[in-house]
Amino acid sequence: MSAPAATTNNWTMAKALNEGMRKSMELDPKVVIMGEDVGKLGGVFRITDGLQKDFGEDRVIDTPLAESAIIGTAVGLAIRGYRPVCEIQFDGFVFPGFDQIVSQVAKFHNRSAGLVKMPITIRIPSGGGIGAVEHHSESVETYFAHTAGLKVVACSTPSDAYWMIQEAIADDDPVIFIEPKRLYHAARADIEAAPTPLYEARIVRPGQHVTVAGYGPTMSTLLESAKAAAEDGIELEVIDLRSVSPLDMPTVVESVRRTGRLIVVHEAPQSFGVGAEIAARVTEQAFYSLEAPVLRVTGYDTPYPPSRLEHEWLPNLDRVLDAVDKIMEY
Amino acid sequence: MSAPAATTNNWTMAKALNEGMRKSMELDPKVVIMGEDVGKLGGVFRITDGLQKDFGEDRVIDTPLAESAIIGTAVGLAIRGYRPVCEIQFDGFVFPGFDQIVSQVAKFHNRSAGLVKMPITIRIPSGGGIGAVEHHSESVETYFAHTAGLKVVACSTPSDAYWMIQEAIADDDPVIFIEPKRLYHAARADIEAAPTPLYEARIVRPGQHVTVAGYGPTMSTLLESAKAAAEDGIELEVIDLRSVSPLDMPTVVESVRRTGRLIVVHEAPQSFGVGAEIAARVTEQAFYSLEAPVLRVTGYDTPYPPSRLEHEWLPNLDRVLDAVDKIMEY
Amino acid sequence: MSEHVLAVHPEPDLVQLLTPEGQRVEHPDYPLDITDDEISALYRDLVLVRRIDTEAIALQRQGELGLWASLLGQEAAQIGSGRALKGHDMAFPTYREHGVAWCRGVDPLTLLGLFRGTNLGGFDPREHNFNLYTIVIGAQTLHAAGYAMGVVRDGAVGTGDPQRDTAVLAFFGDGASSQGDVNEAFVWAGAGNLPVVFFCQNNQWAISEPVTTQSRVPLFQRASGFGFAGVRVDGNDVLACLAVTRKALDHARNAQGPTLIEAFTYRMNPHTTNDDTRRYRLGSEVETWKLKDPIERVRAYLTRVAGFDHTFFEKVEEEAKALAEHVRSGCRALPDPTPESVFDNVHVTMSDELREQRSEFVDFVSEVSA
Amino acid sequence: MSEHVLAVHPEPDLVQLLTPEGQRVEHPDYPLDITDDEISALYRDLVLVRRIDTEAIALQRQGELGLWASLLGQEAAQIGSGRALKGHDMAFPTYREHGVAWCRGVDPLTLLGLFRGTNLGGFDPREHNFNLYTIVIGAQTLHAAGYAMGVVRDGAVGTGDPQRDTAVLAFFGDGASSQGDVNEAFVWAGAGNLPVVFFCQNNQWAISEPVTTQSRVPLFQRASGFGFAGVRVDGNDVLACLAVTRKALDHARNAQGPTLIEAFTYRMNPHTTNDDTRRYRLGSEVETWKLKDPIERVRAYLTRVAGFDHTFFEKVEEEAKALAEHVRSGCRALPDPTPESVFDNVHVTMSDELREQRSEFVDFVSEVSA
Ligand SMILES: Cc1ncc(C[n+]2csc(CCOP(=O)(O)OP(=O)(O)O)c2C)c(N)n1
Ligand SMILES: Cc1ncc(C[n+]2csc(CCOP(=O)(O)OP(=O)(O)O)c2C)c(N)n1
Ligand SMILES: [Mg+2]
Ligand SMILES: [Mg+2]
Repeated sequence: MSAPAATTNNWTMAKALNEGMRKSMELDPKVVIMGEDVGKLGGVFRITDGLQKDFGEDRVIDTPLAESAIIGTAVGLAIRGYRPVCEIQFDGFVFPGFDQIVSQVAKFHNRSAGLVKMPITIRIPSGGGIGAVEHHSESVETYFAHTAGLKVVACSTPSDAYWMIQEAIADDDPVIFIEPKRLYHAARADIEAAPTPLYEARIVRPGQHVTVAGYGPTMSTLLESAKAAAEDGIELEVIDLRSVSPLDMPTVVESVRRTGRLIVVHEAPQSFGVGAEIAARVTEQAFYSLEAPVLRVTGYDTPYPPSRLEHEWLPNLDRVLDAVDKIMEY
Repeated sequence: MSAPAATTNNWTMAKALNEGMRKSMELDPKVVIMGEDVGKLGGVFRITDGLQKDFGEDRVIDTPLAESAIIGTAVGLAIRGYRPVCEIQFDGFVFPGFDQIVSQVAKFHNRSAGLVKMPITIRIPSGGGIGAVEHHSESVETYFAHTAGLKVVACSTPSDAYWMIQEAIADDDPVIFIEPKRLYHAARADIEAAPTPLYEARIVRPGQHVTVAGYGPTMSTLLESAKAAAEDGIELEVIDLRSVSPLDMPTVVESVRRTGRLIVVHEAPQSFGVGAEIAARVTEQAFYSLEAPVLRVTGYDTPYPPSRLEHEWLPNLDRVLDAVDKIMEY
Repeated sequence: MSEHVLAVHPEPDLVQLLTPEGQRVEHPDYPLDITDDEISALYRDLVLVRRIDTEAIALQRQGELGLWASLLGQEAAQIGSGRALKGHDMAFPTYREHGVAWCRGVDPLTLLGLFRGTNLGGFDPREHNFNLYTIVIGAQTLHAAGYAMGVVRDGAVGTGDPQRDTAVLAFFGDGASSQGDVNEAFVWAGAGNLPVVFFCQNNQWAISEPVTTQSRVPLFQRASGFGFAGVRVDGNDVLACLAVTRKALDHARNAQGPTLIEAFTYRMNPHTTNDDTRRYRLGSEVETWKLKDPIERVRAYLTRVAGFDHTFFEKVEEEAKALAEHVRSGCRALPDPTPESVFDNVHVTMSDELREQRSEFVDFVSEVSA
Repeated sequence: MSEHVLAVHPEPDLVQLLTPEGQRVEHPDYPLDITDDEISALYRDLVLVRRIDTEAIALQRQGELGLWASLLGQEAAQIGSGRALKGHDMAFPTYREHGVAWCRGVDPLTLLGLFRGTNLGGFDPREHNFNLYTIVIGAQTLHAAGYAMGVVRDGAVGTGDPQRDTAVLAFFGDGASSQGDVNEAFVWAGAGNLPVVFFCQNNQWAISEPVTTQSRVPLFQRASGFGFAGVRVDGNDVLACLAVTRKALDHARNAQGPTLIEAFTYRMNPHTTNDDTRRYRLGSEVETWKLKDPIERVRAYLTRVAGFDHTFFEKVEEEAKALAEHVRSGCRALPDPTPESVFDNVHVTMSDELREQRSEFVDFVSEVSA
């Protein structure tokens, strides 16, 4: 991994991801990018823009249209010593590749008694809020977090995007890389000079009353909520989990020990979601510190709604503040 | 649905499932069974034994070998007015059909604004403990429970098996039907005269000190544990959840209000599993009643181990009793 | 036989019955018995569905639709195949078969909800025997195979009764041909001798990927290895598409099994309104295909050969205008769904836990908006 | 050319070089340059792998293995194809390719852990260029295609350097031919002109389902629609399997693309030791295939034509006995894994949370056993 040149500040997340992958490709000739439309088009979100031009069709591969094969051939490439980065075009289209991910990618290292590595990164533009049609706004992280052998991370800022994609690619384990698509072009930011370790959470705003934890697409909502709550005198401590699996529980638990209250926020449906796991662990690890049960502000247990309703359905400022009110009443 | 003849008592679970499906097929000519080897062979576990002989190859269909197509064609059959019962040969082989399940089966009714029903039952012989090779001992219920639009149930006794399979097939919604394969031939039992409603939990042993909740394959372990604990003067209240999604929380919460303590047990890996969801909900709904955090006794966050190690890995009597000790110490 | 047919067929591997210049040609395997009036009706279809498409694109630009997948260039493939269907046949579209929907009698407004974001489809596939649009590439081909299994089990093939014998038509694209699901559908159809016709619109592109990314051999050849016939048809020739699909559907209805039809056509517009073709294809390619326009050749035939005059074309133009107005105003009038409707139809029977989420949500929405 | 070859080929659609009666025949497309000594080496392979299989079945009956998937009847397909590989080629087996493993130099004991339940494979595929057994039907064909992509990217095809040019051999069964993954592997191989040979052992059965459940046409025909050649070979003829696979692998190494080989053979035993064939197939079918035994014909050739005498056969028998003893005692001596090893190799870098689970588990196990 390496830091960006001084001139490379003020990037969008899209640009940061692109530059991060470029660095990875420069540093390691075994890194190959593959997926649908990743070549000339640069991906439907242009995240791989220009990479085929610069690294050639052998390293940035427009594949035929089949996700199982995109993942399955990545496994074969990994056995041959490559380090594939697979792009899944949209969250909802990862499922045809699900078998290869959970039964092969996740398990191969273990099945080979640790003799073969699966340094595969699976990038998934994820989540809602962009007014898309069905299957284009899903939050699929929980499926992978529940699968032993995979790691699951989500970036929420350009700087994290830049560093995390490089760390994920450099990781010898398979990483599901969740990219919050609605933040791709949301805001420009400077790139930090060095990365935060990939599997560590980060307190992005300190506060003493309620801990609020999220990742990826919901982080901007959490920061807004913290500002709004502060006006009412309630200080939210906002944690960007960054890694969904493994979870950085020490950071979360330490915070909850101080605040006594935790709200977890994600877009995926509530039931059997990431919030449940965090609630279970925090309750176990900080039982006597909790002033209130862990609350969850999440997608509902319905299919992702038609886009005209997505803003009501998604965790939004109002819903987070409502949960803050509720948790303060305990 | 209908009750078995008086002579049909003392059945194994395998027999009960077979007789249940037979009843469903007799009552509704639209019920068709499909899967790999379900015909002449009667399935690798013989659960469909004799059904093709009696109902014909048109209604008990040996399909080509592809799970995505087994599910995908079931969707088409459902649109045409059929009520398909799909057998997945082993838990680990449901994943090639995952896309059709989560993106089509689960969503079709919703996408059609409620105009088309998807009365599909997907039977999955599940869980470990039979000394099998890899991919034959997985617990996949959480993936489906996290998917809106699906219902997930698990039987643990011959009587439930007999009734629940009929109720699942009769349900107009898609049901993932988890069959604990190691109980298929474990014990014979009488069939009750009438069913317990499909989505209700059942207190299978009352007790006042600790509530222990499980489903499917772990129920026999829980009952054993309750017996053993009773010898030490600790009375476990054992709940068979029966339905994983929806969860019958009123039954669980009512019990926990009395006992103040809950242990959830399942074979699936712990993280992001069913135990997490129950812990989160119980903590939210019975916060002030809890004397201790909800504890989980589950599979570990590893791939299912080679069979020589499965008995240590699986939730077993010792592990449950250990958790009982632990929870009583709070 | 049609009234004006030339004797020679120009390209034996590509079934063509009407040249780009508007000349009727014959193909030995696909005689088409059609009157000029019937051809004029197809012309009307072509023009009207193109107009629906044009309006939808405009509505997308105006922000009334979130997205649109244009059928421009593929009208003949869709009208030809769509008009080959009988009412009781069943069609399984992708997200681009607006022309087929038209043939099935589906009001174009019914299609707009998905693209406007007011619903996820929201109609009953059995009303017009036209399935919901399917976005997950290839998934619908298995639904078609399954539906065809149902048809067989209902005894609705090979009876000789034209009111009863039923065929299924499954649409997919050149890109989709690579998906496991599509090939599994071929396995099922071939092994089960199912009454299903696979209609692949090879429009040369899957978003930015040319068809050569998917296959180095023509797609229609895929069928033979699964045990059924494949045929390539000029997808810009509505008569050829009609004749070839009709024959294949008849085959299916007669219990003679599946067929794969590759309609060789071209996606004249970007993949969707989100796409930018300049990154991956040359304008000159589009220009070449313009010369093969599916409407122009019918118009040429009707004018030069069949002697239709301006009154006919003006009448169609009037109709198109009215239809455009229907689409425009109808789209704007499409009601927004109520927030709480997201909880409807998750299941046939709503669970208590979802009912709770719903009531919390309803309280919350009314609180916020109060 | 071999020393004793008949001129006429009996069945043009099925490549055969050695009849069930032990007569050498020629096939115009597959000349095989082989000495009788080389044939005798193949005989030895066939006998030895059958003995491994016999022993493993016995070990399963004795409770030493949880399961075994017998290769009985498929020895020629596996030895023929396995011996066609060069050391630096790569093979991707299913769960039944014990004969191929043998050809790759894999100690049979290495294969037993999976079936004994002491590991999940547990070897390095690169050690003998033989992948881990893959149980999920068809999955390995995509791994093979991906590996072949790597070979191409490494510049290890079409160089003309025999030490460098590399081919990949992917095994699968007749049942597997229906899986999406296998067909996607065909798409990738065809579109990418990959150096991969697909070797389908059509042993007529997928557990209880006859091959006709999967396809109504011969499986080797599947290839042409994906843009490469398919060939059917007598899977009980080790010479034909060798010749056909050798040619296909050469083709692949020379950057001439993939081939699908259908080895027409028969699964003489139940699917696995768990299976009961009486429910679905006739003993007479098995009897018919016994007449085509892959070993008998080589023995007949060696005895009647090549003049090998009992000393040779006895020597092979001795070797087989020694091997059997190796398998028997080696299997019993396979160490049980330590409980805590379930936490090893979940990841390359163990996470803290897993480390915690591990230490709890270790404490627990020692507590219980204390
Ligand atoms: C399983 C899946 N993967 C990816 C996509 C994204 N996607 C939408 S359309 C498309 C290209 C489809 O090409 P083709 O099948 O030729 O149909 P066309 O759009 O040309 O009509 C892709 C990759 C999807 N919808 N589903
Ligand atoms: C995806 C998947 N589905 C189902 C199975 C269960 N299963 C194991 S072997 C087998 C039959 C395979 O038949 P075939 O491909 O002909 O290989 P053979 O066993 O005859 O060598 C089945 C259905 C599996 N292993 N993987
Ligand atoms: Mg296309
Ligand atoms: Mg077989």
